[in-house]
Amino acid sequence: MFGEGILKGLAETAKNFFGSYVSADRLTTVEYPEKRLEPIEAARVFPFLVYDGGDWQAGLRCVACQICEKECPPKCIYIEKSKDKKPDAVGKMQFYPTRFDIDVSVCMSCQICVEVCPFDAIKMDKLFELATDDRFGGLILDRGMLAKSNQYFHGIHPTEAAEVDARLTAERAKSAAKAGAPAAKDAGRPQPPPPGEK
Amino acid sequence: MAVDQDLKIELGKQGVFITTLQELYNWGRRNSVWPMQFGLACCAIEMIATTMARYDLARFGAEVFRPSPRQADMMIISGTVTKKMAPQVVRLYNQMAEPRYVIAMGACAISGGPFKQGYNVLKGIDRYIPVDVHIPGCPPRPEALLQAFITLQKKIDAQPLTGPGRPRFLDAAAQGEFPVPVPGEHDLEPAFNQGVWPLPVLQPGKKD
Amino acid sequence: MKTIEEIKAAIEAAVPGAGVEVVVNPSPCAQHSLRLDPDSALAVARFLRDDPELALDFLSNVTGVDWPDREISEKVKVARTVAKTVDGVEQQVEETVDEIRKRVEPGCLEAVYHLYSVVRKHGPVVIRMRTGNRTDRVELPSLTPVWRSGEFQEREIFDLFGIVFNGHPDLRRILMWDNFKDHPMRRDYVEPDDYEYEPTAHDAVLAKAQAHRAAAQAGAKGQEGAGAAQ
Amino acid sequence: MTASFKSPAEPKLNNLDLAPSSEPGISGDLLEVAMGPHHPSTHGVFRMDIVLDGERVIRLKPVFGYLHRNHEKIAENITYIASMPYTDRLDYICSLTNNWAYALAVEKLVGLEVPERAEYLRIILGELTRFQNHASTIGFLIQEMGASGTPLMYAFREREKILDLFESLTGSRMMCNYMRFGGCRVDPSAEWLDQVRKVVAGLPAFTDEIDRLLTSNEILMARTQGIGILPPDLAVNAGITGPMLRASGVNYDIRKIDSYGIYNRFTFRVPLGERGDVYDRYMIRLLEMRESIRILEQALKNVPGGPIVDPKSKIRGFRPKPGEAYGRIEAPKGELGFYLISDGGPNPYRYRVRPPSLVNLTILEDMCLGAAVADVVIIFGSVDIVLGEVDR
Repeated sequence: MFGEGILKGLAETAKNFFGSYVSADRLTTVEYPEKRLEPIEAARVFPFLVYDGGDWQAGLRCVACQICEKECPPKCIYIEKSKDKKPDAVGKMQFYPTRFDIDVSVCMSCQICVEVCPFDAIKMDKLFELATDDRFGGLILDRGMLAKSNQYFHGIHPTEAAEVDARLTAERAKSAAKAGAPAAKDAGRPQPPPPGEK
Repeated sequence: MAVDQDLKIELGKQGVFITTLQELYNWGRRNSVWPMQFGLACCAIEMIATTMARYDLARFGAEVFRPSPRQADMMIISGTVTKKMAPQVVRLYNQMAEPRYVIAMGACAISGGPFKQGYNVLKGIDRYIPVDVHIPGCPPRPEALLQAFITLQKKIDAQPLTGPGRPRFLDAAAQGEFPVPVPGEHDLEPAFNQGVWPLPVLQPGKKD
Repeated sequence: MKTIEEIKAAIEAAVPGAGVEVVVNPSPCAQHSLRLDPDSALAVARFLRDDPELALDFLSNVTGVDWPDREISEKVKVARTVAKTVDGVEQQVEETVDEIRKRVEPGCLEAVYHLYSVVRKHGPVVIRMRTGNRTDRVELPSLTPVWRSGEFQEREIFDLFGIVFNGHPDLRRILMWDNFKDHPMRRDYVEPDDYEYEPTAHDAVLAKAQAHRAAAQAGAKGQEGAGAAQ
Repeated sequence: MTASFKSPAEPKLNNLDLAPSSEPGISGDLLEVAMGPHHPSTHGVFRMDIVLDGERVIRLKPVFGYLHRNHEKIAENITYIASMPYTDRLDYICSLTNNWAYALAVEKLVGLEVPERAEYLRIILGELTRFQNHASTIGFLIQEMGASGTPLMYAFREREKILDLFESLTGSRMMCNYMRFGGCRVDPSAEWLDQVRKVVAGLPAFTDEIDRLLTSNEILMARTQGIGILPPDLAVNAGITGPMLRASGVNYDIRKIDSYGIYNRFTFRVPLGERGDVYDRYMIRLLEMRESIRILEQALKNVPGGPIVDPKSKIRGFRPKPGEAYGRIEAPKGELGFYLISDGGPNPYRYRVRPPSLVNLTILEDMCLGAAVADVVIIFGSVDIVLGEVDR
């Protein structure tokens, strides 16, 4: 019969229309900003710098090795290395970045900086609400804005953060055993919280 | 004329609602921003996803995507603007009637993004037309577009109807037409519009 | 499928005088290729398509490669006569010295075609052609009359590399606009200078951005100076 | 159509050995229409210069380059791995298959082995990508026919579920950047695989829904049957691949021919069309979605354990030996190939993408000649292109 196919299709739309009153599967709207989707652990938006302890300037894990700057595909990272050294996450004396800028108007959220970082210093953030009308000021994140605590990292990527902490603790123990006495001077350094603590 | 906010709230509790012309006017403008149906690249797919059931841009009064620039209030530059496309984008913007807004969605629209070093990629649409809201991200999540839209609504809300901060269409002296770049033998001419793109003095190599 | 040598032999048997040369590919995938003489390329292409055993009816990929002029420096042993003072007496002595000689290997543009067979389900057979140089002898025969799929891809090569395909039905720029002058995929292409705002630049881009900034500042100063003079 | 309509000279399909016609038979007054680059279809910035005789198309020239982002030039100036996130942005609906094709080409160039588990993951992600691509394509195609929204919304409802899977594995909805040379980046958890099983179990209901909604719809049939016919010999000669080619009845699926990855271990059929019109192309996509579900079900049954990346593979300091390689896969849109030349340096000397979308547009003019102008958008939509890949 001519028109049968159309009727069949209309029945299907009707099923969806009335179904949306009873079935949550057919009513998929999530009313942002009041409600939000369930957070996905692996989600990534822009990079941030992890620091241990309470003071971001003292605890920044980044040692300004500039590997991420070199490997970043769109070259959106700008690092300046310090002249002096300070102890890093495992207690070695290292350089630190005096300047660390990420141009989020260029960043493509590819995560390659995270993969190449040998110090677990740069990780991916989930914050996406960065819309701004300030073209030149609002889109360059400097190291103060990028630095986020290890607790924050635990909050957004718990599994990955726990792995990183375990690795760092092991490394720290190893270097302490190797260095013996000199490690004592790092005893005052703030330790990252144990895995799982928020 | 400014109304005391406390007085207004107090009156509201008593069942008396007062408003100013400005608030009413901006309320109307803010809740009926119709975007232009205009997609450029990857971000356009996220823009389409935003209009679909899960994110539902319609909740903000912006579901009517108009194919014609004459009927649209907002242009979402969703994706890379190439040098070949830039004249057309500027022309479309010129064809839109005031009030008109521009959202630069995604890294490419803001600055050329990951494709910045390409010879045919325009390093940011704000070289030729004024942009109201920038959303970083590659591509931004649909929620990020919604948040940018809310930001734009706030911006509209805050616009006074008179005085120096007033919108362009209430300002007789404001620029309405923006010069359309011409594809030249090696590059677009001019490379950017001096009046629209206030370039900051940048000194890399200096400490912040 | 036949090996690359067998294909070469088959072509030479079918198209007399066809200059075919095997180009060995050292990578593990061993996709060797055949370099064709541009003059007989069209006949060879027709043979490859129509030969019932090869039946390469599907041209998958066409691309250009730019090989710029290369300066090669090599060490050569040269015999020469030098005047030397031996035992207080000036003598002419023959000796060999190492000399570094530089020669310029002329560059060329190359078009690479990847062929498959839909009927026989084999492939790829890679054929390539080289132009005489990179400036004035950049013509190659178009294979679009044999395989339509070359139509846009050869246009793209014309646009981005500047190879002129003789016999192409519609050879215009495809990606860049019509009055564009350069061939941007060539390795010596200089891109337009739009490095006004590069907040995270380093290396080559930083140099360009700095040059741009210096020029802009000089320009601004010049204008100020002119304004003051008036 | 009124009786006074003067039909144009019979549009001749181009002889295979001849150039595409530049001067077709012309009668009556002609109208030149430039459709695009901003036009109300959902395929991005594409332009067609059309010459019309009344309502009939007598000439059509596509104009490209409005999204030419210099992918190849950029890739020749950055390292091999740095191009991986750029491939996401080629065909931005199917980032994972793009990753796969590029990884395959590099694996051929270097000779890397992909571990078993990674092969399974690639197949699962590749087929999920194919499913959501075909679903959105059908949605867009019907949208272009004027069915404002409904099928597209259904398609996107399903697509969101798949994108959630992608996000919880790779971190991003669209730009996954997941595959690595010789394997994959992150090892999925058992929960993730369970999630996939759950979603895949729901997919047949969606294909049935689309089937009931559209397949026997009289309006759809009237608008698509006999429109945009592509003869098989022309299709092969013009290098058409993917669902377009199979809709014309040519049995050529690279998953079967090359059996790259481990496709030869799975049973699936290659659906073939009969007439090669727009309706056939729609049907092929619907049937391929069903076959994708079959592959997914088989693959999800036994995902082996083990490593997910070849231990020889590395990200930093990756320098392949001089040589060249061409690797291709059956992407949802057709044959996606990568041609790489290495000179031993850290950056590829030549990096070329063989875009299925661009080559599939070669015969757009042939399919549109003689069609009404309203059908041009449908024929164009049935080709299924993404501009990011056409112009690169």
